[in-house]
Amino acid sequence: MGKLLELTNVHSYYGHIHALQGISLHVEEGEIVTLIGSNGAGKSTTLRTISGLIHAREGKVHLDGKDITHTEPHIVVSQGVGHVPEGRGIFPKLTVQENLEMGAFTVNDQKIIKDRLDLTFELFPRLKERISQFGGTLSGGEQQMLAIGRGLMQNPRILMLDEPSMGLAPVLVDVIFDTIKKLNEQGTTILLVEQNALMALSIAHRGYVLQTGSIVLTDDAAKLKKNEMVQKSYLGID
Amino acid sequence: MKQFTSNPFYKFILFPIGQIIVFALGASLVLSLFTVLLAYIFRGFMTEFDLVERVLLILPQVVINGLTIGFVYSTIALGYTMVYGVLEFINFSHSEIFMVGGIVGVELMAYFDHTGALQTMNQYVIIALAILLGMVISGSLAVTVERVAYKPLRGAPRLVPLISAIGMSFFLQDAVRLILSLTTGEFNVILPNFGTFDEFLILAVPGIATPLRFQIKSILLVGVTVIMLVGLNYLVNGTKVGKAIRAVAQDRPSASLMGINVNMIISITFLIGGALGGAAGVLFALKATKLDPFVGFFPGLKAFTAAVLGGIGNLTGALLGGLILGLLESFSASYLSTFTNGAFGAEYKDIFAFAVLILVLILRPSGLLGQTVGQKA
Amino acid sequence: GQPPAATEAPVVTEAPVATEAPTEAPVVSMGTIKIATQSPLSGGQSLLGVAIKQGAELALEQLGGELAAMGYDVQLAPYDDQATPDVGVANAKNIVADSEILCGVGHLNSGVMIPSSEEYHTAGLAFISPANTNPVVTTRGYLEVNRVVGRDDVQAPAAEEYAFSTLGAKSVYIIHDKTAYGQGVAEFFRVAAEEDAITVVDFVGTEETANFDAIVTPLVAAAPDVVFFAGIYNQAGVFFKQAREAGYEGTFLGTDGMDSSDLADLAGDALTSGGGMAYTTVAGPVSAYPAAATFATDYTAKFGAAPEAYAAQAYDAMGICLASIKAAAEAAGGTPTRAQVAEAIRAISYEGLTSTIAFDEIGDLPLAKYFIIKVNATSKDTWGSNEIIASFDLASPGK
Amino acid sequence: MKTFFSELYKKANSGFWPIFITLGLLIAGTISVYQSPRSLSAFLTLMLCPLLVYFMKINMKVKTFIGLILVIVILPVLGIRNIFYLEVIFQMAVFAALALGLNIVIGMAGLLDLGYVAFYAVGAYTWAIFGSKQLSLLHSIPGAAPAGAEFALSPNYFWLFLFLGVGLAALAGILLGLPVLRLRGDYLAIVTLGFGEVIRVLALNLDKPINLTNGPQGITPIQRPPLPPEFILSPIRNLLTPIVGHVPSEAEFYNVFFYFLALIIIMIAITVATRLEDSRIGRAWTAIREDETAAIAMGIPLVKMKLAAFAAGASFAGAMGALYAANRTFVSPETFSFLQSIGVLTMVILGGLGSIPGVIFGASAVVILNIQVLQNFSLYLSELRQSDAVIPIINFAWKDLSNQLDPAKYQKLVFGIILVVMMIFRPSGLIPAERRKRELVEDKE
Amino acid sequence: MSLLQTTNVIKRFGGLVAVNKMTFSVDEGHIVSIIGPNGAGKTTFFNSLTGIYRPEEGEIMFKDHSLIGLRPDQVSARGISRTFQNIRLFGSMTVIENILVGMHIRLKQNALDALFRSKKFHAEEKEAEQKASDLMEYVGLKNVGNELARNLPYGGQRRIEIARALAANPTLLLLDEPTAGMNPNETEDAIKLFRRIRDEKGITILLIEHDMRVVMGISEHITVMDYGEKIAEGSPQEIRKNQRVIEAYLGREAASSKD
Ligand SMILES: Nc1ncnc2c1ncn2[C@@H]1O[C@H](COP(=O)(O)OP(=O)(O)OP(=O)(O)O)[C@@H](O)[C@H]1O
Ligand SMILES: Nc1ncnc2c1ncn2[C@@H]1O[C@H](COP(=O)(O)OP(=O)(O)OP(=O)(O)O)[C@@H](O)[C@H]1O
Ligand SMILES: [Mg+2]
Ligand SMILES: [Mg+2]
Repeated sequence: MGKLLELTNVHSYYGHIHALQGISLHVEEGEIVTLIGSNGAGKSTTLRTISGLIHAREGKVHLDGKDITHTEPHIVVSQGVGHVPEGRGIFPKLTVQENLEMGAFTVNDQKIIKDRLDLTFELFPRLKERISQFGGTLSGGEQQMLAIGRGLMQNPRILMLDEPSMGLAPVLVDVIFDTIKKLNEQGTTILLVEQNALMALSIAHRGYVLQTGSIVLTDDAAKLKKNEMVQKSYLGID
Repeated sequence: MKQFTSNPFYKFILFPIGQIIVFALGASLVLSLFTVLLAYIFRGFMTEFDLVERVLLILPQVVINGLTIGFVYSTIALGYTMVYGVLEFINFSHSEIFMVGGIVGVELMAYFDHTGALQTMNQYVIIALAILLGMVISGSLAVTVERVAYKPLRGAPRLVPLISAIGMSFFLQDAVRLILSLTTGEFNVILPNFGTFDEFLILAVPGIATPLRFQIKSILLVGVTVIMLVGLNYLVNGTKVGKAIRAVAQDRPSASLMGINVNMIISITFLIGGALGGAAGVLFALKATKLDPFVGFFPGLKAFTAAVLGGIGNLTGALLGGLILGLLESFSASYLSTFTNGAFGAEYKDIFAFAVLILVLILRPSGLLGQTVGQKA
Repeated sequence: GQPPAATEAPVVTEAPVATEAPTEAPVVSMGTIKIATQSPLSGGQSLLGVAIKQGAELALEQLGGELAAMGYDVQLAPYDDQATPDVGVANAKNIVADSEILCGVGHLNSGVMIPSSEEYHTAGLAFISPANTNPVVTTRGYLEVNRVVGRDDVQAPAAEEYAFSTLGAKSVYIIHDKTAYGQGVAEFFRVAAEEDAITVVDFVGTEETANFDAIVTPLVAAAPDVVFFAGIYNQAGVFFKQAREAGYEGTFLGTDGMDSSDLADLAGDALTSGGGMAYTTVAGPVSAYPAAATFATDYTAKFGAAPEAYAAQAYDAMGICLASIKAAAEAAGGTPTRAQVAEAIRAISYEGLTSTIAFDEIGDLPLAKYFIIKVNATSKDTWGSNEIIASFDLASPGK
Repeated sequence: MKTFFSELYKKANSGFWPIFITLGLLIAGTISVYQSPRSLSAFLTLMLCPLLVYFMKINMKVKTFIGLILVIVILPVLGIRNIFYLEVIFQMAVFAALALGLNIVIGMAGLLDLGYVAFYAVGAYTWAIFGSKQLSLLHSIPGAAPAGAEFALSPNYFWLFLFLGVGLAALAGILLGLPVLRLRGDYLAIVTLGFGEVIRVLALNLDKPINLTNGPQGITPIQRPPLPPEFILSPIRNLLTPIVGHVPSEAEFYNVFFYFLALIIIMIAITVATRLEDSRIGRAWTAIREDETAAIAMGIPLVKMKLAAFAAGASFAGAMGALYAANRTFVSPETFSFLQSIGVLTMVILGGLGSIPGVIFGASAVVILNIQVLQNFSLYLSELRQSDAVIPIINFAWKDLSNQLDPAKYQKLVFGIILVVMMIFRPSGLIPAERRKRELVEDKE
Repeated sequence: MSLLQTTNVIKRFGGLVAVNKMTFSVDEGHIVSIIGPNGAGKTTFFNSLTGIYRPEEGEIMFKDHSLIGLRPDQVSARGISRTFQNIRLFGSMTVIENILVGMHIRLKQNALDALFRSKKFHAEEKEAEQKASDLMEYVGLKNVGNELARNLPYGGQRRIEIARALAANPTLLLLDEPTAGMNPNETEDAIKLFRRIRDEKGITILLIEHDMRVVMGISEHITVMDYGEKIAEGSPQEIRKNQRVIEAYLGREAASSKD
């Protein structure tokens, strides 16, 4: 098991807003790692910096030992990083089917595409019902399913999920977490950002806690779950 | 049936051609019927002549004229619509891209004329070469313009690239004039005379007094544009590049997360739009026989209107919009004077076109074929 | 290969050249005098506009010697009116504010000249137009506005007369370009035609420049004897060609806007087939002016292209400016005022390339030359083969 | 180096320095323009003053005072000395007012209007038709004015028509707005473009069946409102004569008069724009611009608000149109072309969309650039060509410059390049709106 | 007496019946929730209530007046405010401006007041600004009044949306997944906020949520939708035990977990 992904002292900005203030973290091959933290802590920004949607002004991002700090997102993606962004990023005027196909843009193996499509529809039968509806007219939760499905279609080595349970009905939340676990067992590395920290920590191996752009705590998931500060601030357990 | 519709030959050749034919014939028919109906209604008001007879006399020719120019508009409109679709801004310099294509094509023919090849070579080979050159030059020019004047502006407020495009448009007009006039100060480029393009194909239709006359260049023009439209349709709907174009159009960050090289796709879009514009320029030159650096403005404006009429961002819409606009123009310019006994004439044709545009947009706010798939509340 | 400016200018002015100029004394600098030109130097009409500027430039170079000898540094101040009234007026204000400018040559478009000359008039700055034929240019009666060409209200009836008498036309189709010039000419033609009971099949204005199908179709169906085009050659040439292609067989007729060799390149055979093509003009071909032969060669040598229409007129306009300034300077015994120059222009009798020029009390030529030219050319190179089938000296109708 | 300059700037912008520098420049500019009335650089120096006044840290009252002195005293006086400056500042004022109006429509309400000059045309033709002899020429052929035609109204009616122009333009705005309000973004753009063309084509063609606009010939002469009475003028004349070096003529007085009228309209425009901007209406416009659906759900009546924006924007154009017609005593359809609309749009965006000082500055900059800098530059080059000047180093004589490269012919090319370059380096405009400035900083990266 | 009463509301998209015969009421002063699987039609129902969609059939009565056919701004003027599932703030306006926009219909000033800066205008603006900052504090935002709305983190944006909706002084507040994207602690705060809004301001709240802590914690009444139809209705206790709801929506685990 090597370090698949590594961030060293990463600083990212939105204009003059200093969103990441020296983040260092790593994800090893085969792991599920979760980032937790309150609103605005910089979780989404971390994922965006990794996938190249924004570039770090300082520090380095390495994928498999290669420096990808300033690599454009389409190259990062083609190197096996999947990113299901916050806000879903559905193509509103493509149908559900086409949206999913877009997910497999860099995949050439027809068999994988078919398998993944089947998997997606198995997870979210709802999407199959809506297969030729435009993405933009889906309900919020349906869009979330589509975004996750599209991430699956990419067949990435490492899948980064930004709040995948947001807006999903409770039954589906369970399904999502089961799926993440299953994917991981089949060999996909996972970097997970979740507000539902309790569930995230239940399936993750390790976790990082972010506070206003910095990492304040990191440990095994099980231990974090028992950490008093974490319990108090993020799990809602007093 | 389902099997058949997913057959690529049907999907990418038969269907689009069928669509074009339906649009062309449909629009012609509707307008013709409407005009004839009006003529019947107002028949009594004209004492000097029989209005219906007047109308019918030139009707076939009016329709042919309208369709011919309509196809040119359609082809230019595609360039606007493609760029609009992807970058959501009105590429004002597209009319200059169109102009450059035309001028380059004509200059090539003039060069052949100069070397004497014009009279010996097959006329269709010459045209094909001219169109090809026009496409290459215009396509590359469009890509260059994008790189220089629009790319640095990504993420800037929406109207900024619009102004940059206007600046580009001014620049190109004068730059082309500068180049053309370097030697003699002369900047009109004139199509050399060759071949049989001016001649007519005469088709006697039983039941119609005057035979139909199709000018060879009109047939050529329509033929080439149809081929290009079909090609474009395949490219956009049948290939991965097309899919990527659509994705980039809708959400750039998401597209890049799908592994799409956004910059390259934008360049490709400009390349295709520019090439179409260039081809349209050459075909237009065949018709107009003279071009100058300022010739792009009006066709550009019309084409843009056509793109909006059809629903901007929608390729089929651009096609339909162009045809309708061409027909409207032809009908209004040819008939307005007859109907109003000289009080209003051809000079109102643009008003007519705009009036119809406004009417259409009132009834269908996103154009004839544009869909409103907004974000949900 | 230019003749040095001071030698033998092919001009005899009213006051014979200062023969007794002191030869030994070094020329005392008397300051700068500028002569403005205003014409479209950019945009679609710049070909003619540039010709005006260049004609004037050549004249200044060849004829400016006398003023230079008097100690003046004479300069050309070329302005680009972009064929737009607004720009013309703004430039006009700039021109009148430059006190060194004593005279001006311009414009190409009557639509620009008319508002701009309001400024010249208020400022008392004389302008000489080499090209404006719209009557209103002079009928306002301004001292400062002059022209060295004829008028549309003579030219258009002359064209109509030709259509009626020589061609025997019974029906005519009138088309114009929706400019002040084109529409003006077209209206004069229509009035004349109606007086002669010629049927006006249609009276159409169009801004279209490339695709005339929609206009041509009803035209061909109506088959009038004559099509009268009031506009500029680069629109007309395309129109003629398309009309012929569509099967029109009658005669095309036009006015001075047709006067460019480019017309032949544009329209080709269309000019000679069927009923052919003829136009009236106020500025005949250079060959029509014996005095202009060297002008044409000099112009071509300097600018690399043969003179377009109005270049010779601009040359004359500049010549008149120079001569009048000189006359006024001599009369005033120093740098003249604008008013003096304007007066001098009205008083002059000037032997120009195009004719002996003098102005009546509103700035028109009392007798202007009008030509009717039948086009035989089918390409630029043969433009010289056009025939002057009639030329008249017609009096200005006055105010 | 950079820190050196920013230090310098900081220093210059603290304590008494700003007033010092500004006044210094103002006086230097005034004197140099006075001394050499045709020098472009002198005039540009003077025109830098308002910018400086705007940017320097000076007490607001002092700022206003300096600005007013410049605009009300210095410019008109210098304008009488060189009448062309009156034209420049008049055009600046006209276009500033147009830009302010368009800014309401585009900058505040976010409605892209590509046919804005239509409203300008409405205002101009309103007075042109009634303030000229056109009414008695309704049945005559355009161009051939028969003798005996009379002015229909006394020139005093101009004042009434100024308001009528405003009203009619606003009405036209509403008429245009009503059918197209459901349209979003660029659909609206093309419809307004079409509307602009329609108005122009109507002006061009309504010479038949009745001759309302005199077609392409345009309408002239148009009457001007009477100047203030002699007892006001003559002391001014006496005062000015020694200063400007000649007795100011009536024409010059007229130009000053129109300049002041334009100034008044601008003042009104600025007041209206700023006051509307920070009120409930302005906020509603911004909200609509940002997100129509959310705005309407917040209880903002879309139709009413959009119409208000159209009408407010149009009314300034109407006023300026009437003023323009009277100033020029001539109108023709060419003034109201699509390119003119684009020109005004350019001023708005170049100056800074949504920023009131920005659009005024944008309008001024484009006017100066177009009618002065570019013209002057090409005149200068053409002087060089007539002289014996030689470019050193490469030893190139200006005389040998090919005629085809005559710079006078390529003003538009230069203008085009300036537009592109400006957009690349200052996309938010020369003086960005506060809001946009913030936005843009955050958009970077 | 019920504040809002709908009868047989139907909204279709093409062949899809997104809302099917919804008959539903909200009593004044209550907190009422709508839950249901994704795509059940909840948001569509909201949009039908607020005039963004016009239902094909059915009646919507609010304070005994029909809302059918009213535009969204008119509905808003009747006293219904809302937030959006996908946040729809005016991103490049400041936080305080966003809230002021929310006050639009409550302000009395007209164009003339604005132009002449009448006393009334100044007084009203001042009061409005005061009220806006009070509201910001009320929803738990401090010192961000001059930030651009879009620069706030997710949770902050949700709060502005609520403050903006409250600014219109509504009688009924519609919240579409207001706590999505909030962590448990923030959700707790939000719950308290909703209670306070109801208790202190007396505003009736209708809520869509997927977070059962919120739904079960504060609702007096819950309606469950699936495939556009109402499938159950009742108190939190009743709903939690409803077999059909468990199967379609809650899942076994959530149903069994403590609230
Ligand atoms: N597009 C943007 N422009 C400006 N600032 C931004 C932008 N996106 C995020 N920020 C700021 O960056 C910081 C980190 O935001 P980020 O979205 O990474 O937080 P997060 O941990 O994902 O929070 P949440 O749980 O709310 O999603 C916040 O202060 C936020 O306001
Ligand atoms: N404009 C539309 N066109 C077609 N179908 C639509 C449209 N809007 C919504 N739908 C469909 O209607 C159904 C109801 O959507 P709605 O947004 O009301 O669901 P919801 O209950 O709010 O779900 P969620 O909990 O996921 O937000 C969905 O299946 C959706 O795909
Ligand atoms: Mg986040
Ligand atoms: Mg929903």
